[in-house]
Amino acid sequence: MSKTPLQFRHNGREVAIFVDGGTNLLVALRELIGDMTPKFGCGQGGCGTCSVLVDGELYLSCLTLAETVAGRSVETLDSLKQGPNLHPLQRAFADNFAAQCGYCTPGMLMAAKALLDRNPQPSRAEIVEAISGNICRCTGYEPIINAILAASGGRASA
Amino acid sequence: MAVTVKTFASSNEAAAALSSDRAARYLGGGTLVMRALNEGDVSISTVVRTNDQTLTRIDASGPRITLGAGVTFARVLAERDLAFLHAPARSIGGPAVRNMGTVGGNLFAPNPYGDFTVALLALDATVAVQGGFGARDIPIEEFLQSRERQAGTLVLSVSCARPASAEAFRYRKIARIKPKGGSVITLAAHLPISGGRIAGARIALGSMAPTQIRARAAERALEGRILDAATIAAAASAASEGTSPSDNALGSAWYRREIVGVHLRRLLSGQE
Amino acid sequence: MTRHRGRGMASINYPIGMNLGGDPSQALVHSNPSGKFTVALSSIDLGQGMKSVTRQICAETLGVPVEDVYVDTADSDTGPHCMGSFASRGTHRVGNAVMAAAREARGVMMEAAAEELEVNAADLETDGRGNIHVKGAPHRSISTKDVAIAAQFKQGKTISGRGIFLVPLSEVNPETGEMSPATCYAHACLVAEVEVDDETGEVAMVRMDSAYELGRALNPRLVEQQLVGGAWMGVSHALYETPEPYYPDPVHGPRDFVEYLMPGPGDICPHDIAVLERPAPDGPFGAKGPGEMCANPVLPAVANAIFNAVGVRIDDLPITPEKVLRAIKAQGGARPQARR
Amino acid sequence: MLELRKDIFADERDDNLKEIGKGTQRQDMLGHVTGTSTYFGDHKLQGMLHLKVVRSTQAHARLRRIDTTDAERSVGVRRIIRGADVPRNLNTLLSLINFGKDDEPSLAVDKVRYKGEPIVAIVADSEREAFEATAKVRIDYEPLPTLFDVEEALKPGAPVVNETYPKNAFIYHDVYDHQRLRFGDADAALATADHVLEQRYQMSPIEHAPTETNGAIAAPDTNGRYVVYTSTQALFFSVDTCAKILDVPSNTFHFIGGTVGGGFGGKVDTLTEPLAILGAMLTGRPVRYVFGREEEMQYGPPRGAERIYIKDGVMRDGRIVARKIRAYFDSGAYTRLSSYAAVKCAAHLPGPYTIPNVYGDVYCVFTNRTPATAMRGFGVTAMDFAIECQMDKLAHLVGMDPMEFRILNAYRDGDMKAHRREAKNTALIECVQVAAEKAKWPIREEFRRASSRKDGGGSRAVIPPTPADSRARPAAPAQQRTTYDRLPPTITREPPREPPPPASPPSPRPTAPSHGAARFSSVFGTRRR
Repeated sequence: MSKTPLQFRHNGREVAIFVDGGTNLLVALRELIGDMTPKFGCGQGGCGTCSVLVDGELYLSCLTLAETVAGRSVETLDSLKQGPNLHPLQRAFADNFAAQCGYCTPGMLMAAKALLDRNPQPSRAEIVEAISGNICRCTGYEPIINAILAASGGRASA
Repeated sequence: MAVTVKTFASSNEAAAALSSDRAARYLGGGTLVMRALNEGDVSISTVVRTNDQTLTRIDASGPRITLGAGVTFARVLAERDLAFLHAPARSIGGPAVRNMGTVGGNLFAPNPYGDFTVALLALDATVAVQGGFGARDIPIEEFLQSRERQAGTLVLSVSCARPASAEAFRYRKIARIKPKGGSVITLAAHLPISGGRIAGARIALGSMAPTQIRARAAERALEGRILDAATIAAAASAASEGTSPSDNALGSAWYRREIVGVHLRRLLSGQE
Repeated sequence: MTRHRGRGMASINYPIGMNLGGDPSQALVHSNPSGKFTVALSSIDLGQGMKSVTRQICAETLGVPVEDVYVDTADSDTGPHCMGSFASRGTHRVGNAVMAAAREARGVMMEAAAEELEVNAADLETDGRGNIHVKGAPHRSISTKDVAIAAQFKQGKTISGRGIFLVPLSEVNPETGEMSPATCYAHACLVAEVEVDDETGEVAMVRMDSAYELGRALNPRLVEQQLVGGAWMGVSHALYETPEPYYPDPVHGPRDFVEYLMPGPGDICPHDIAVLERPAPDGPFGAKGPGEMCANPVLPAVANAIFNAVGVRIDDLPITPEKVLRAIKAQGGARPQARR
Repeated sequence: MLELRKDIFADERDDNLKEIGKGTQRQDMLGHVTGTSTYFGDHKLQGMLHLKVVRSTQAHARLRRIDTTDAERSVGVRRIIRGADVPRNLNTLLSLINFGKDDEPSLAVDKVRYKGEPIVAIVADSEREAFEATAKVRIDYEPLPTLFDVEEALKPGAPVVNETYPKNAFIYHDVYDHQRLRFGDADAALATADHVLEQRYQMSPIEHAPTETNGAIAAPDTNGRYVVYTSTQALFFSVDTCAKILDVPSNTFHFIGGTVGGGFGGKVDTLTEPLAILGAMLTGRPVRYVFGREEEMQYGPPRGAERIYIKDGVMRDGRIVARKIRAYFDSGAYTRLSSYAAVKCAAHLPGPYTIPNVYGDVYCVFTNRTPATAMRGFGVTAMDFAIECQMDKLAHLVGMDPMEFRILNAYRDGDMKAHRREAKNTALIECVQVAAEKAKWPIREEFRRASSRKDGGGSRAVIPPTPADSRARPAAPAQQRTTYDRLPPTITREPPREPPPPASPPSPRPTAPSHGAARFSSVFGTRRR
């Protein structure tokens, strides 16, 4: 089976791997690079648990053919924490108890980061829109919305 | 057998590869093809893609706009000159799907997807395709009617005339889930006004037939008339005529027929 | 077009633990030589907060700060038997097992401290900050760390404890159904307000007000997580979810998260919650279990609110726009009931 | 948004605790927000193989032939697993607590009973290669008549879904095709009630839809053991189920789990672990078996549908005097846990109310759909829906405020419950009062003053005379083995039964209802006197 070489920037670090034809970015990140922060939730584009940033834009890694990120920059949740310090979004998710089972959390945080990178002070409606591709089965979304509001300096609506 | 990925510099070569291999599928934004691969669709063994820049070009400067097939919904939304297409673009997926999904791919998306195409159908768009025998333009309605047979062709772009005013083009997707939900029905209306009367009405519907279709009876009820309450009522009551919706997980055929007129009336009269 | 508002309510109770009992759980608690404690369980944290709530129960029982306790789930080689994380049994059953184990470990810890301080263990108390001192004489004190070191290296004692909690299995009388299904019950009452579109049958949630009685809110933040998320799931079950939209005809089952309907972040409504605590005599610190029952009152409250709004009864879940619209048409239009 | 009403029941609590009652941060929160919490799928093992199953395309069919010849030759295939390879290819989950009979194969052998039932498992080097091989398995089905409706399934002559239960119903106490609850004389009380209301309720199935799908990774370990990373909600339940199916001692396995991406009841059934372990046993390599999302949604077990009929008698002053319930749990093709939920459901009757005459029959019925399992509120959610919609209708019928109607009928400390145990530690009335207050829903003073701790017991503590039913004909013999089971039959012992209670003296047959009594029946679509 022939493998295709692939180089890209993973959380600021150059990586080079060989992928099988048809390998998606989620599999490449988890199984070939060992970054387990993006999760498999559906493989269909419906849940957002595998969300990552590709050149700063929110992507579903399960629907991204790995070789299409050649030469590009991929950021996962693993990039958020700077040393021992949590990113303000991580801190806000924790403070607002915005995670229960935690499985959607990496994707939610990346969707939230994609929003705040572009729009540092979003409205509640903009936050709702920004996380609309991410399924959470535990929290009822309210604490997640409040966490993102808090991280952006807004006041939680509760 | 692993999947073979073939990447070409030009759309011509990609089209040739596509038309010569029954097990080949063209990879646009990935939302259809990668999903199929993830779910174990072994009928796909070749993935064809191209880096051809023409496929990602947007020409929105003039009265007629052209969108390369590889243009994403996020790029449509970023383009101020494409404001009339922002509502349909925003109704697709969540932000990640809009960053990935393309105008060309949407033409192939089955129910309950394919909402952007509903807008393009109401705008009488033309689809430029590259087949085994060269490039040609197909009216979108014809393209959709023969969509099953288009699998081996490569869509290059879609183009349509810009509506004369914001009022002239309206779009609404009815979904159970907000803000991101699959279409129960999708409606788009292009109502050019000439001398105060509607001239060239186009009403397009999604999820009201196996593919996106035009509501011709409703168009006839609008044609040549002033957009007043009586005209709107007439169009609304004709909305389901000629449709053949199906039952699916999002709603039944009965329900779709019942509400399509209600939503057309609300759309045309500017109600929530 | 008219949109009608209506309010409905429902009140419920819910049995805690596996029906009929007979569902044991065990816990092991031990200290390392630095006086930090590990709770070994084979119970599962599915998001409900199993690790966190047992950690607090253990810390409270031992009399040490919560930071000094770590809960380890779930490893069949190191964790003792647990029936599983279901049937609202986590807080009640596992919590009790942890409490029993922590009590035993505390007994050893106090004995070891007593030996170091040369007093009677019965005269000692914990300050909850990592120290043990003589009652009424806080200066005669020793840290749990020093106790652990002494126990391990000097006294040769293991500061550890085992716990099990079992509600004995009840039999069921085949003729009358006489049985002991549960030892305690949680309670709730919820008011839902909805808005119903009488031309499309669409139902939008406006707000919810609720009161939940849970025995004891061991951790109010975790309780809030369950109640907010659980009520969301209740709305979802009431109005949206089904893998068989045309049940009993098994056709058109959803295949993905677009077809399987659950309320999105744009569909949620404000929810104002009151928590009541009537301790269960056999609950750990009186706790029952909020995780399952929180969704249940929402379904009927929403159905009853729809009746109040437009006068139709939908007795068939989920209450889809189609069912509402069919009923409104059959009735000849919306018939709003007296506003509540 | 969340308010603690410490003023209520304050005298029953000690609120001076150090850790209990504090909103301490979750132990797992740091892991969650940094993406470092480890779920089963986050274990990466060297040389891991992938398992996929071939699922039935038919809801009910005999399997004439299963041809894996082409699949075996498919690139990357390491092992094809068929029913005959499963050491004990028949199990029922609750056999671990001696409840019910083994009725479900891990891989179907001679018959499939629901669409999506696993028939063949394929272990291959990659997921793609496993998928390719599954497409090459040829199965010759002989379609059988299908059953999808619980009441149709119970009719004489209905096709048999699951031969272990030839009447398409779980057998309780070796005798009945339903679990009974009998308390007082519901029929007599209905006959004297001012109003009788009979209604039908239906709950559809529900999918748990956890964001993490079901799955397991099994790998050979030292000393002939296997390490298993799993999403199970019930670790030892899964260990013991695997030990039984694979016919090895339970300490063959080292199960590791505990951090699970949502469960809601959908990760109890131990569907992926046995095949993943068997794959590892047969190949000597780590094997991963994870449900895809469509598999999870359609063939992962849902909460089963329930159909409920309620017939209530209520007096003009709002007192409910009788409640008669018939409920059907749609278990799908196999038992899993629905049988147990039906008992829990019977125990839940008549809801949190004190009603002097209660009658319940709860059935667990087999149909040709995906086997159902537990879910948040198991056995109770649908019944609460039915009861509380019914309560709203009854309040409407007698012209009472629904909050006040609940308080009037609420159970209180000291009352006798229908399952013949005293109500204690009740708090329904207080919940209604507080919810009314929060929602600014006015209720009258006498109802605001009511208390769960007052006015219960006394005459409400009495077990009423209960007429005995004529005893049903005993059902089919208790033990049925099928061709799946290679072991000699073992007798499953039900807990010993108490003898039926002596028949109470028959209560005098009530006279005709008083004038003006309205009787509604949505069930039969008639309105009768």
